[in-house]
Amino acid sequence: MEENNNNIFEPRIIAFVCNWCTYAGADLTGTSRIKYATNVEIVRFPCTGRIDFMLLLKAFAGGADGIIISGCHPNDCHYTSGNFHARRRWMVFRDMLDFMGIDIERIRWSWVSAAEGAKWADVVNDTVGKIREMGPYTEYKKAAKFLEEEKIIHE
Amino acid sequence: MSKLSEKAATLLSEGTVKMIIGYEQGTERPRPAFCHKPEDCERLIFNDQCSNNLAVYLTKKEIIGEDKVGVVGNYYVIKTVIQLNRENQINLQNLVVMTVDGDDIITFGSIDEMQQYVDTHEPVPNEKVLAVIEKIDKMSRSERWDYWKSELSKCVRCYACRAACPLCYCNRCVTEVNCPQWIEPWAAPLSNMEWQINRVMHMSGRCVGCGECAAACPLELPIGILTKKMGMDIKNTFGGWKDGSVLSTYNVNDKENFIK
Amino acid sequence: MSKIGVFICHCGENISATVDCERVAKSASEMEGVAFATDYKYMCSDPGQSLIKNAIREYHLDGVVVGSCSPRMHEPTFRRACSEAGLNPYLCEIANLREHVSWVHEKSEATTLKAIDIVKGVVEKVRRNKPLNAIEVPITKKALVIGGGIAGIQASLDIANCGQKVILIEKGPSIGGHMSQLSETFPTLDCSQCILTPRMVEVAQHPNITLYTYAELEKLDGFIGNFKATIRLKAKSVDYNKCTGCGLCTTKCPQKKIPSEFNEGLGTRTAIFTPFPQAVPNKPAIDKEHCNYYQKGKCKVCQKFCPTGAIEYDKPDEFITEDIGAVIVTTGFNVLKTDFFPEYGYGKYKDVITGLQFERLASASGPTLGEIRRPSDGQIPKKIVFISCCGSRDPAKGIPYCSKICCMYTAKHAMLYQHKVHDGESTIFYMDVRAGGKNYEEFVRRAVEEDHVNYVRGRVARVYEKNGKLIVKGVDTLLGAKPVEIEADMVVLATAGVANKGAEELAQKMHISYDPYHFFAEAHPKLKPVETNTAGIFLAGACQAPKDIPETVASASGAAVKAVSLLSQPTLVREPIVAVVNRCAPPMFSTCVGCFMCETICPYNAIEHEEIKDRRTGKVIKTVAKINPGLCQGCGTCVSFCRSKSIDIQGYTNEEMFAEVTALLNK
Amino acid sequence: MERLIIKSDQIHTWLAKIIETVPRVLAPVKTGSKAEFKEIKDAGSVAYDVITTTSSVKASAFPNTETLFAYEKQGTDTKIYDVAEENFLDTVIWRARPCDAVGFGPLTKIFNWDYKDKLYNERFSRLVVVSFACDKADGCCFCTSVGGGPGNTAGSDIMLTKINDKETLVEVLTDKGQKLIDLCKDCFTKADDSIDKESVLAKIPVRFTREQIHEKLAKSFESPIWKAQSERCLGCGACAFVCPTCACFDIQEGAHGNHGRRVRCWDSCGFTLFTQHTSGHNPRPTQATRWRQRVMHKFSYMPDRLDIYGCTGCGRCSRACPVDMNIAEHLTNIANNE
Repeated sequence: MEENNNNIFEPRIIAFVCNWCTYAGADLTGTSRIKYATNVEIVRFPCTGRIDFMLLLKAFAGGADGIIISGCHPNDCHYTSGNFHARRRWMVFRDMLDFMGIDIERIRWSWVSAAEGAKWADVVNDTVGKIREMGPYTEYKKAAKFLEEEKIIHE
Repeated sequence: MSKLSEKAATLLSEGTVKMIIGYEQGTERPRPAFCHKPEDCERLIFNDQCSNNLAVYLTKKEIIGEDKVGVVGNYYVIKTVIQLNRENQINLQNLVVMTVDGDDIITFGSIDEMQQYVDTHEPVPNEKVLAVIEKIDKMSRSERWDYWKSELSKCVRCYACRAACPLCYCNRCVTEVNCPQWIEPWAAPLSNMEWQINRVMHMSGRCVGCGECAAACPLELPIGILTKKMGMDIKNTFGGWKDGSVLSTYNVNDKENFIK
Repeated sequence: MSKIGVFICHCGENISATVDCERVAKSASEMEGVAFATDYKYMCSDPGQSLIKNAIREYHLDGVVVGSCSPRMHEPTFRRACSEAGLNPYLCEIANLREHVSWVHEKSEATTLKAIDIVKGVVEKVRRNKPLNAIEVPITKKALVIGGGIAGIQASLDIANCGQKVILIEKGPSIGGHMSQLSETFPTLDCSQCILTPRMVEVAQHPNITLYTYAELEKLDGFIGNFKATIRLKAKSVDYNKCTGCGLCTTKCPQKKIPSEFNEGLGTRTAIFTPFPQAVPNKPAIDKEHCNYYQKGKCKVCQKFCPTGAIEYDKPDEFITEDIGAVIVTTGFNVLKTDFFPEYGYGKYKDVITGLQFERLASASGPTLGEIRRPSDGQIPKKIVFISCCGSRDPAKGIPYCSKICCMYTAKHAMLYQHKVHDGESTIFYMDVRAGGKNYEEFVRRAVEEDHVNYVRGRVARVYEKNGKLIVKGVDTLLGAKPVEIEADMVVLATAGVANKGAEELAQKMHISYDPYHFFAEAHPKLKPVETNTAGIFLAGACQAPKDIPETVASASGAAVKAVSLLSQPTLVREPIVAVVNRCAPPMFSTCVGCFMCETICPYNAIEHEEIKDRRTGKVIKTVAKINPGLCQGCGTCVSFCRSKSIDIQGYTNEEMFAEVTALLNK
Repeated sequence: MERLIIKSDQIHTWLAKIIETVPRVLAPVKTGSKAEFKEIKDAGSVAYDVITTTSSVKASAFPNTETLFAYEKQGTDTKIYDVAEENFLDTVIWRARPCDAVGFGPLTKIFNWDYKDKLYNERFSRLVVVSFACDKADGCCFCTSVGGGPGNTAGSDIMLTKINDKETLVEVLTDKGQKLIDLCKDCFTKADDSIDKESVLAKIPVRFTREQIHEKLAKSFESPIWKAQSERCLGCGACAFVCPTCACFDIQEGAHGNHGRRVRCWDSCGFTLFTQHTSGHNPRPTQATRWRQRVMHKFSYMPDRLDIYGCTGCGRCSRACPVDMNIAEHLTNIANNE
């Protein structure tokens, strides 16, 4: 579903969130009945420290146009330091992706606490808006579909 | 017989070590040599051309066995030994680490001595590598993507980069994990890139910068640029790192301007 | 081929109003590995759960996906249902269709498609889920109570009376907390000390309670049932084994003009002091900041006079570590000082005081022995103004919440004043009078009707001094915003209840969460009011939010029951969401290469070294990592760090997460 | 077989005509200091001054990664899509070396041993190999020791030999080759019988014979030489991947939800995992056993079973090896091993 009836590009975004802060925050967005865009689908992890960087690349390869990563604010990690380790991992990862020309502007990093239901809605809407403006991540999808590029298959 | 050969032969004949790993003259440039008997040691040489990172053999059980071995390595071998020791991969008791400095053969008595040597003998950075990094840095993002996609599309996944790296000692590499299949095992532009991204992430803060990954690549792909750039970024971001891995430690005050 | 059952809940209309549940169920029935899919109005209801149970039996399901409210809500409910039907509970997962879909999106095609996607992701995960069994770990039968106010006292006594050991630590020199400062308590007007001090003594004498005063939590390691607390015993400079509590030292100490904390600065104390006569323990400690010896290097008067030679200077703080099974945090609260209020003179008018200071004036043991006298000149105020909601319910002041206790204690203050100063005139400026509680409204009515307290609905704009009088300027909103000006002799501010200083650091030490105002956060505002998000740590009293005494005591007893119910179990059964290092066939034994870089990653020191030995020769073949399942809390940081993917985390395995992420995107 | 002469400056014209006519022309193109076979669109882009490319040209018939079939699950049914061979491109391999051309011999035998590999055969049938005889060799070249030579025509459809700066001898070896000649008939003249090709060829000493190796291998299975030679081997797949005759492959599944592809990709007997069993047992547990397998396979098992040797003497593995496992040197040692 890349385009709806109005020909507006509807990006597909996967959100990788920790269970204790952002997942709970997104629950609060729900209990507060704050509306946001439908483009983001949430995957729950125990902690941001658990989020494997390869899963981000897999999301892009699978056709995601954008990614949200969110967890507990510094010092609030349910496991004390998972978010600190994750933060370091992302620092190195971002630099590397950027150097290789992978579009890090399509990855939104955020801290959303269990109390920040409204912030979650903002993060989602903001990211959807930004990715919509950027358009589909065609070049990455194309690279991922290397085998399918060959027109050598008949039924 | 050179001083080096003599020293090595003595270590073997006295029974201090059962094997000496060093360099010998190969087809066009020096290559790794394994001396088991004093007379083998005549082949040993040491010069600026001796670039193989011999530490790669120190984690291979089938090569070093249970016995004490000596290694006559270059700067990067020493640096790698320090890192391997941090990572519990070698038994220093069973290792005699040596290098050649001018006419002298230095035998290291401890990790501290090796560290001191490493701190005071840093080789000049490879200007060519730096120039390529600068060139890539100046590109636009899509140019960078095109550059790497085109370069890494040539990769045939022979894993010479992995095999030549002394710190790629895993019994099972992430590329060999198939539940789930993190990286598709066949050569294809994206899986080739993913392999290199994994390699770099796994090396972050650990890479000693010997450049053997790039030297091993039969296709001359610029993969050494990636590890070098990662090293530079880490130095910029974290101001260097002492204890081995930047990714297994953290600082509460790490910059997080990208997290909004 | 898996046989997953998918159950889509309408949640009444909470989900079905915006999501086409029938269609989600139909799509799910076509997903690979799904053997049965249906939708139902209330899946969490008894018939709903029966529906799941019956389907498990009828279709021999090997996995269940419930599309419903957040897993944080009903995951345990549905897992229990599955378990009752013979399915391993960890083969049941929740697709969050309410909080993450129906409540946040309008009714549309996209909303239903998103619901289908989420269900598909969870189905793919469940297809890979493995049955897991709960982990049993031993429990240290001892509770730690932090804070010796009424909450800590009540919790300690309740636990101790159940036969469990308690360590109570209090950072001040005596237990008792704010309650010991109060004069009389609403709504019964019984003397606070009279009801509190027997309990304090009981704490001191209870064989199951170890009391450490002048003590603070330094560090808390470990996890539920198995905490290790490091406690700092601050040096008191007095050896309590020798001290008899005769009090001679406190009469001899030359430093006599130190503002007394107990009296909220309205009285003085000495440098070696017992905070109040009924203190427990009733032995003095030296306040180093004011002691001549510590500040100037000489004096030692107390040592000279001490008949038992109990004074010991220059003794460093001591640290003790205690194994603890459960922790109750009862660190209480504080009230804002008058200097927080520029409009009321930044605290520079001596006769503008806080409610807590008024308590001391009204207290028989207070600096005025219970007579209401102005701090400035000791005169009895003839006109007194009470201002409620000072700071509270004022987002501009950063305190949007209601401090809850002020309405009642202000009414009490006015009453006490009227009882003590018969010709006095008292006025209360209020926003609303919140008197919810047993006999509370009656109490306020009594203040108005029997004690003729003058209630003015309106806010006070300014208080300023003029000719020795405090001019209180406000409006009476019930009289059409008519300006009111009172020449008062004394003004009492019902300042907002706030979190203690350092609450944030303490929370971080214990890894519990706190709200934006640094009050500690409960695990659930309604259903888990005394639990924190960290298992084994409970909350009671005003460290959570301002509370009155009955509420504090009730929560303390509640937390005590939670702690006791934990400590009274033979072992602790934990969720098996822990990391595991793989094992494989020889000669590799494990894909772990033993680099042990994961050790520094783990916040719980759960990663241990395991030597794999040759069975015949006993020789070590390989040293690999091993996770202590008792220590592991399941954050999974090691999992994504491990280069060779040799660690995985049960319940969130690489295969499961990979499948879920890719399934969301795959066609 | 016809012997023709082409003027050196006409070669360009001829190639241009080939590029214009044939859907795909592969030729060595410079990549850094080395060269690789790549599709060319311009006759000027051929790198003539390199001895060999890093990789062999085998990928033209046996790609590094190729789809075997695709599938799509539809409910309980699975739909299979086969590869449409008719879409494979007719291809001219320009400026192959004799050692490249001869490599298709063993490859073709391997892929037709018992199962006739349709995909390989279809691709191979579309190849026309235009080889250039070697006037230069380097220290890694040893074709003459394995039955080949710098002017060996086996496997080529056309062979060009530069006789002098002006003239190049063109040996038309097959009908396929003839068709290429026909594209540009005017460029060629009949060659004089007196032209001696041998005299311009590179001189490559014979270090051993295949038969010698074959004979030695028969009794060397337990020899310590394997350990001694392979000590420095790192166990990468570079040698196998650049080899013109290595044909080991892996079969993999590229599954994405309800659809996917089955893929064949190169593998190497040098990898530990190549023979690793699920049980944990590895019949070739050390690099020495894997090195032995590599040599045995090419010089013992293949001649025994397929009646062809698995080495063309191109020396690519020696050049590609990060630790200078020089195969000619090792084979010489084996030949001389007592």
